[in-house]
Amino acid sequence: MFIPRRLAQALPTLFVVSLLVFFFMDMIPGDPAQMLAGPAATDEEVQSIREFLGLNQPLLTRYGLFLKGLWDPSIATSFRTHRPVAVELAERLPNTLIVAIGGLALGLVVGTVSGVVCALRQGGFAEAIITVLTLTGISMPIYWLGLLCIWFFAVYLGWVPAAGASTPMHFVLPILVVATRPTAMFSRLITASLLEAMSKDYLDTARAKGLSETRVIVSHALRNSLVAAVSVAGVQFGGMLGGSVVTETVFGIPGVGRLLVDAVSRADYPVVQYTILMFAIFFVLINLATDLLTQWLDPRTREERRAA
Amino acid sequence: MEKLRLVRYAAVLAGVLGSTTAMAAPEGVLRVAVGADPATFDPAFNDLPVANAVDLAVLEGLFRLDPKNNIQKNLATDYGFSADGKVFTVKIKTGKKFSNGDPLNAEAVAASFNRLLDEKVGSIYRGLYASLGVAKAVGEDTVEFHMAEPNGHVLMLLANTAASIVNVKAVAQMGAEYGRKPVGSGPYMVEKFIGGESFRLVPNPTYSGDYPATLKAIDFTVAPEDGARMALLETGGVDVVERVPPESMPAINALKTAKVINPPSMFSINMELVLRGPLKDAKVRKALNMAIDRQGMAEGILGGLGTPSVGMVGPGTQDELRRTFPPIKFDPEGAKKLLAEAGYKPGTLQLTMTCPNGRYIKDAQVCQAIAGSFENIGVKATANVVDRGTWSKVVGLDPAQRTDNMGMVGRATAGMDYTLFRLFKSGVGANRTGYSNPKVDDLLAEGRRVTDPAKQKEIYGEVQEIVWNDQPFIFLWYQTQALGVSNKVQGLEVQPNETLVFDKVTLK
Amino acid sequence: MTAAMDTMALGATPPRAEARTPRSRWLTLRRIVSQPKGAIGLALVLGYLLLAIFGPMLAPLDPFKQNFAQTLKPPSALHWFGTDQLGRDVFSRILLGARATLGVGVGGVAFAFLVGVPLGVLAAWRRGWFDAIVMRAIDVMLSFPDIVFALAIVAILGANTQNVIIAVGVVSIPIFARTARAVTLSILAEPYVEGLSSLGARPSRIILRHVLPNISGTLLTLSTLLFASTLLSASGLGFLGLGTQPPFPEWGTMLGEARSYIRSHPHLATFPGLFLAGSALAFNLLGDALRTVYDPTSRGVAPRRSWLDRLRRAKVAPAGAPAGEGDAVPALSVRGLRLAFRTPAGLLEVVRGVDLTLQAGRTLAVVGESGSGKTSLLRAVATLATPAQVAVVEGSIAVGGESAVGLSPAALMELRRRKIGVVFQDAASALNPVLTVGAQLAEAVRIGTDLDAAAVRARCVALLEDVGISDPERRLAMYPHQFSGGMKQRIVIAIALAQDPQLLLADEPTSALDVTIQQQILALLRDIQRRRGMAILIVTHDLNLVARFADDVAVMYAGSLVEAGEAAAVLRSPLHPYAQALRSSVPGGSRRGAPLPAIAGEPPMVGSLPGGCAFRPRCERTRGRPECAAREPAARPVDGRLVACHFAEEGRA
Amino acid sequence: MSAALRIDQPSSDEAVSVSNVSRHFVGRRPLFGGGSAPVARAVDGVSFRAPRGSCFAIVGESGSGKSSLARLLVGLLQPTSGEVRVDGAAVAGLDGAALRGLRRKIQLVLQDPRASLDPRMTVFDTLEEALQVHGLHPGRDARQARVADVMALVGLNAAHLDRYPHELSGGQRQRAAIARAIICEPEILVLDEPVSALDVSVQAQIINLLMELKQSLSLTFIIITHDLGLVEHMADSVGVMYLGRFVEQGVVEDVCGAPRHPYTQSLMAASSHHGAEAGAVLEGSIPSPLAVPTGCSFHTRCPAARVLAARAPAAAVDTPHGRLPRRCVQDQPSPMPAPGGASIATCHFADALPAQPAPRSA
Repeated sequence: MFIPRRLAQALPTLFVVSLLVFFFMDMIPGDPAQMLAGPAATDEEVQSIREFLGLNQPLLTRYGLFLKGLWDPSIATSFRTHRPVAVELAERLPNTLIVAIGGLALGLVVGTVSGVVCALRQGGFAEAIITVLTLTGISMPIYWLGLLCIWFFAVYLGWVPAAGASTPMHFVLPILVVATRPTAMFSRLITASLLEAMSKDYLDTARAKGLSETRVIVSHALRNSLVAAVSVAGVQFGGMLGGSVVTETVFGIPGVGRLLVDAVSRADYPVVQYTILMFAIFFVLINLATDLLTQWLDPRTREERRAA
Repeated sequence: MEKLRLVRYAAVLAGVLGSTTAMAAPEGVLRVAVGADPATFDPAFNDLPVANAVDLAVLEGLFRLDPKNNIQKNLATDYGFSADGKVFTVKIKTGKKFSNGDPLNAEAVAASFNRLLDEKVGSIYRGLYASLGVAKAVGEDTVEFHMAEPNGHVLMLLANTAASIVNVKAVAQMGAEYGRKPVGSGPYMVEKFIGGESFRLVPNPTYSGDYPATLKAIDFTVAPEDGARMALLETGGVDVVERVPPESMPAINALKTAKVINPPSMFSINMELVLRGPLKDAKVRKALNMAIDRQGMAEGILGGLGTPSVGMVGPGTQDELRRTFPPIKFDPEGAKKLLAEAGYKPGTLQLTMTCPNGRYIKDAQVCQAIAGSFENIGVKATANVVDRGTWSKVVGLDPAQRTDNMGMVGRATAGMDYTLFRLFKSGVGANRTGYSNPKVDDLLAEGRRVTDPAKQKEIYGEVQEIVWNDQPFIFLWYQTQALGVSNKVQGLEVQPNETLVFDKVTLK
Repeated sequence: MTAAMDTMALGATPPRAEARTPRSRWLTLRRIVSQPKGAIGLALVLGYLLLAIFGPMLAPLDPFKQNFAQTLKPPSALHWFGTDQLGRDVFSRILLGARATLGVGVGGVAFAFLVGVPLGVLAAWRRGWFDAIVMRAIDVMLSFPDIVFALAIVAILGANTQNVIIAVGVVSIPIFARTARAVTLSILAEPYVEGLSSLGARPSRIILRHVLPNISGTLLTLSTLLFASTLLSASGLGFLGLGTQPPFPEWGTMLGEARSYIRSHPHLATFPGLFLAGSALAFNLLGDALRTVYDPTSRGVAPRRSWLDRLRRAKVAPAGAPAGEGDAVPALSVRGLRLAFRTPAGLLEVVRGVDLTLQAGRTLAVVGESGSGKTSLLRAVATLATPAQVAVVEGSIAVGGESAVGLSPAALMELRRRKIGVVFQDAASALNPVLTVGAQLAEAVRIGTDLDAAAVRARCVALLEDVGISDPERRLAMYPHQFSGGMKQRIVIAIALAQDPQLLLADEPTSALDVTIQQQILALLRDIQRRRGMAILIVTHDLNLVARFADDVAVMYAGSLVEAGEAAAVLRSPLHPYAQALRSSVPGGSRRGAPLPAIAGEPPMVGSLPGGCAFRPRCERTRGRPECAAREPAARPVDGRLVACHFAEEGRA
Repeated sequence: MSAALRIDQPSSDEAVSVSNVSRHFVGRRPLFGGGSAPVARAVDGVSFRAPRGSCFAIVGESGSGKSSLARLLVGLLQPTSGEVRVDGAAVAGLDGAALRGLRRKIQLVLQDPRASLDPRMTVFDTLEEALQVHGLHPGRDARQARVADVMALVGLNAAHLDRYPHELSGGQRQRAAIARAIICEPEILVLDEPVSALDVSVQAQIINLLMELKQSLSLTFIIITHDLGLVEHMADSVGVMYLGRFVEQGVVEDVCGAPRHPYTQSLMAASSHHGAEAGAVLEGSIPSPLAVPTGCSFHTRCPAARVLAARAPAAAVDTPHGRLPRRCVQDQPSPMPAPGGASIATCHFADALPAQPAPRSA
């Protein structure tokens, strides 16, 4: 009941997104036909390519085709490769997801551990170190960090390959680098929510039962902090999909982000449009998943949903 | 016809030499890191040197270019124009097969060309090849091109990889996937293609010809980020990297295992002026040209990856027709004087320029440097470094609509006629400077018609001289390529149009 | 790249508006600077701002002067940070770039602020369709990855500084709008806004004079954090070739341009990188510090115990042999207990020498007003006073003859498990909202035993039945929020009873409940006490409750017991003036409509007690009596109870 | 005293008159699966009158709807049906200046003085703002003078003027809140739990202050509270609220002294000094206003109903709450005036039950 309702609610959003994606694309300077034809092409040549790409059709007709392409992938093809965009995306999505999910999972684990340490060692040396590291983590431009890491781990130490995505080892460095931000976020978040939870009576209830401090933290305080962490994880995951635009370029990973950047720079409209639309659908799904997970973790929200 | 025969002789000779060196069985895997991500290998759509290299290895054309851009016969055995110059006939080798076993006969060749010229296919090269008219197969081994208009440069066109022979039947079957695994008759074939990541060539077992595969496989890795790509070579992850940025050359040369090679490039980088307002004044154009320290920039910014221009077209563009001139002197004082003569006091002339970002070697920096050079002679200059889409839009505008004064464009020309005609003939669509000179117009029209090489040389020599002196561009330099090549690799050659040639590559 | 999203994530649960307001801006500043990160962050931010203002003037060389003979030179005496690809002085360019870089950040945040905050505030105020449209628009904007969104904007508008500002600004609009909406909603739900509406204040006045100042702290924090992420977003655009325009230097673009020199000429990327990361760090630090100041949830951090403090252990009397007052060991025996809060200013005494004895089967009520120290006393007895926050300065606590002070963690757990049960004031917060009642109860049952699952379950069911919850099997699988307040309190009691404690501690167990529910809970406690014979220590401010529930009462004032004895006797004829006043000031007891015999003045603040008798300033009996000011009265037996008043006898009716 | 019973004819003598006022909150209808939107009957057909200078108390547990009723009185909520008249004028339909004029007459004092004062404004700012809103005492000097006067009235001194709410003690804050309420010279104060957040020793001070102000400023009070002691001390008339309705209303002496409705009886028992032992403990808790029980809404918890059912088993039915008289379960009771007394109880058996004198120790 809940899932279909949420999906139905997302439809208007996605419709507006599709409008924006489609019509904004037309505003981006750079005529795809011109770019394909090259700088030495004559106007007539450009015109004939434009004709071929269907760019001369009225805007609304093209929008209609764009929507039709959503369930008929064969007409939604890239200007450059002529392959269905769906095929192009399907080929590259796994790489993007591996990095995003890997980075998120690593960030969650490391962030949670360091967050707990911070909360338990307030004012201590460990907290100072972790605070400095996490703040530095979110203050570094990710591409700079990535390039430094490539230099250090791949070239200087030779531990991992420098670029590409052909073996699992190729993903080690990207995941490590991509994980810095979620690690920092989760660490800070867990610390904050743990400290908040520390003042809650139910921890005292748990202590009064005779539980050890560790169990009090892990099974009572942390569990509640995770509720907050889940919603942040959703946002983070979305952010990492967007961030793939940069990280995939740095690490030479053939993913959706790089596909998008390449397509933007070459005015490959269909690829850009469907990729962004896919991102939007992802965001909606992530939000849904986040909500479901939150409900699973926090029964209070379940009731609210049911009552609403 | 007579002159061409000379070329043909040279080609045959080269072919014989080529075939003698490649008798050994294929051996070793060559690993190449490339910066660009090829979208398709279909020659009708491919616009990347990397994909040209693949096409050169996987497909065959009637003719091909050697590493010095000399035209050689490939499938063709003989050719010639009809007396009226309206039909161009090519005889081809017999018994050739595509890698999927389909016969490569005259019919297949004609089909391939007719596909390229088919409006419905939408090839980006249709305009370039439009003069070929219609291709017809006559028997098994003869193809006739019924020309739409006379073209004395047809060999140049046919030697381009865009004119490679594709298996039209396979195209019909595979659709867009053909672009990934083209079915050709070349020494190699594409074994796998992982979009954006890598692709691999392996020997084509059905190949029969002069350039048999020498390698068991060629592995390409796509690494767009310069640092990451260089790291691949330094860590021994690949044997060849293309597009070595100048700043990385010392590091690679310092390696024990690899060196940088610097083959020449036909890429000619210029600031193409919009001939309007102050820039209509030849003195101003001259002054601007004199304000540029080409050598200094080529050393300082390009790290040596550029040679100051000595003519409009770059080396390797039909060298037999090319003329060079004394380099333009760097003379800021003289430039100031010229400007004063033209009536511009320091600070009164304002110019804006449009430059791409990341399309040519250090383009953004060069642009800033040029703006700085203009400032030095008292011209206020604004360098608009823009993204690729904006850049292509601006430099593709009709001169009347442009709001800037010049744009940086690099051109790897497809021959004299193609380049000069399009850039300098009055009113032609690609003439974005607004250049118009009746004399040049006449010469270009004539040059297109004549087939006699001597006459061509005379005509194009004159055009080049007029253009060089008129200075519709701020001529900058010819790019120099830089590739990092492992010491293991031998026999790697690179065409001036940046196409890697794997014909004779072996690994130690 | 995703920093904007991150900040939003944190803003997603908007911190409740600051309840405690700084007295002045200076206080805010002092609070920021008192944190190391705040001090460092503020200093760095100021440094960067100075750099942005004066940087261009300080540049030693012309930042645009090209010199092809001097390209890519490493740092030297002339070029401190070396030269770039065009032979320009990197140091000068960095100085000049400060303005552009921070300008992009300031511009982007200002843009997002100016668009987002009014939208969010209006959406919260107007609700209805306007709110729906704004929220939907935000949904749409959030459906795009922010870097992609920014990229599209720059691509459409063209890459230059102004458009980069717009792009990074636009992507931050949803965050500002959402946060502003959320905090505005929470402010609008505040009773004082309701009060203003009922006063007849216009909406514009409420928004401008009340809502905006109150959400300013949150928005300031958000702006500061977003500033850092905006800088990084802008530099990401620069990396993708869509940043600000050369040749004018901006750190992000400089870093992006220099990235291929990272190995051959490290100085080129390092300096702009460091400055950029440094500025992001500075604003993150400051934002963090601001968050601590403005967000109450992140405050309340325990003051750190110094090393010295740890060495200086409290002098705690050994529980030793319990005072032999009766033959049985009392369930609770507190002797000379002094407790103090650890504050930055030092120890602050809240319990100043309390003696209590509670025998099994009896109920002792500790009565007092807020700040009297009664809750601190109860928490100390419950062993729940955190050593980092509360120090046992002196005295002893013995539960069932066993000392409850200075125990090892293991011994402490054992004591809590076997002997003590605690019932809290707010049952809603005493239960973990995300665990089922069954899980929480089972945990209490299982700890320290080796019962199997079935036995644990059986015991849980029995406990729920004990506290009068019907259908216990089904209720075990339910979550706390599915119960009413009274039911929750019953569950808390069941948890407290899980290990058959000898001593049940109850901190205002009914004051959050309705009168009829209070009755139920008290009857239940009474009933359980009868069945189990345990001792109950109850802390309350409700004299009615004491009268009907307690056997003994101890009246607490300013950390001391002023009168203690049998409840009936003390309530009938209190001797201490405070106890007397308490009893007579309850409405309903005296003549209708007539003025109540009120106690003058306010309860004293901990830490600023008057000399002598703490009740002296509010006491009628003290007039003209120097003893009261000279000496604090000790508790002494009067009429079968303990009274701490020099003139206790005057209280006899 | 009989004024409380004249609930039909409005009179200009009345500061507040409430006729059959209801306020329903409609929840959101489920998007799928149909069904009607849940309706919460927060206030359901309440009528009372408060003559000038009197004090009317509304008593109830949390969830009884008494806070909604308070907000209806001051116009923060609009009634779903029925009419609220303040000083003879209907509150509904007013806007602009007329509404502000009305609002000057009736002011709200809230339970938690900390939350009812803007934390970012000093006491002076808060008080001055009230004057500014209504354009009273124009000129800063005049406003300062007025603020000083009111401060004196509520027992605060000039030193408190520049303080922020958090720098005041609980009692001082409530004094400041009262000062803000009276500064515009209202006629009616609606006091929502005015002392329940305060310390016991301070409660008496505030109660005394309120009573003094009521006298000296001729105010009419509407007190919302759960504290029957406070009701007995301050109020003239009282309405006992349960699930949005008055189950018993009338003069305080009668309602508190001899409660007729079982719920009032239970409340009285619960708040006395020895109730736990003496009176029966009321079972269960108040049902959700989303699902008001049929018949008499109190039947699910009514101790008297059980006794009656046992007495007359024939007229009883079985319910999840035990065996109860059929009438209690099925028929909504109508208000029953006390014979000769001055109270109305909404109970089928109000007359069948002995009016229990409150076991209150005086």
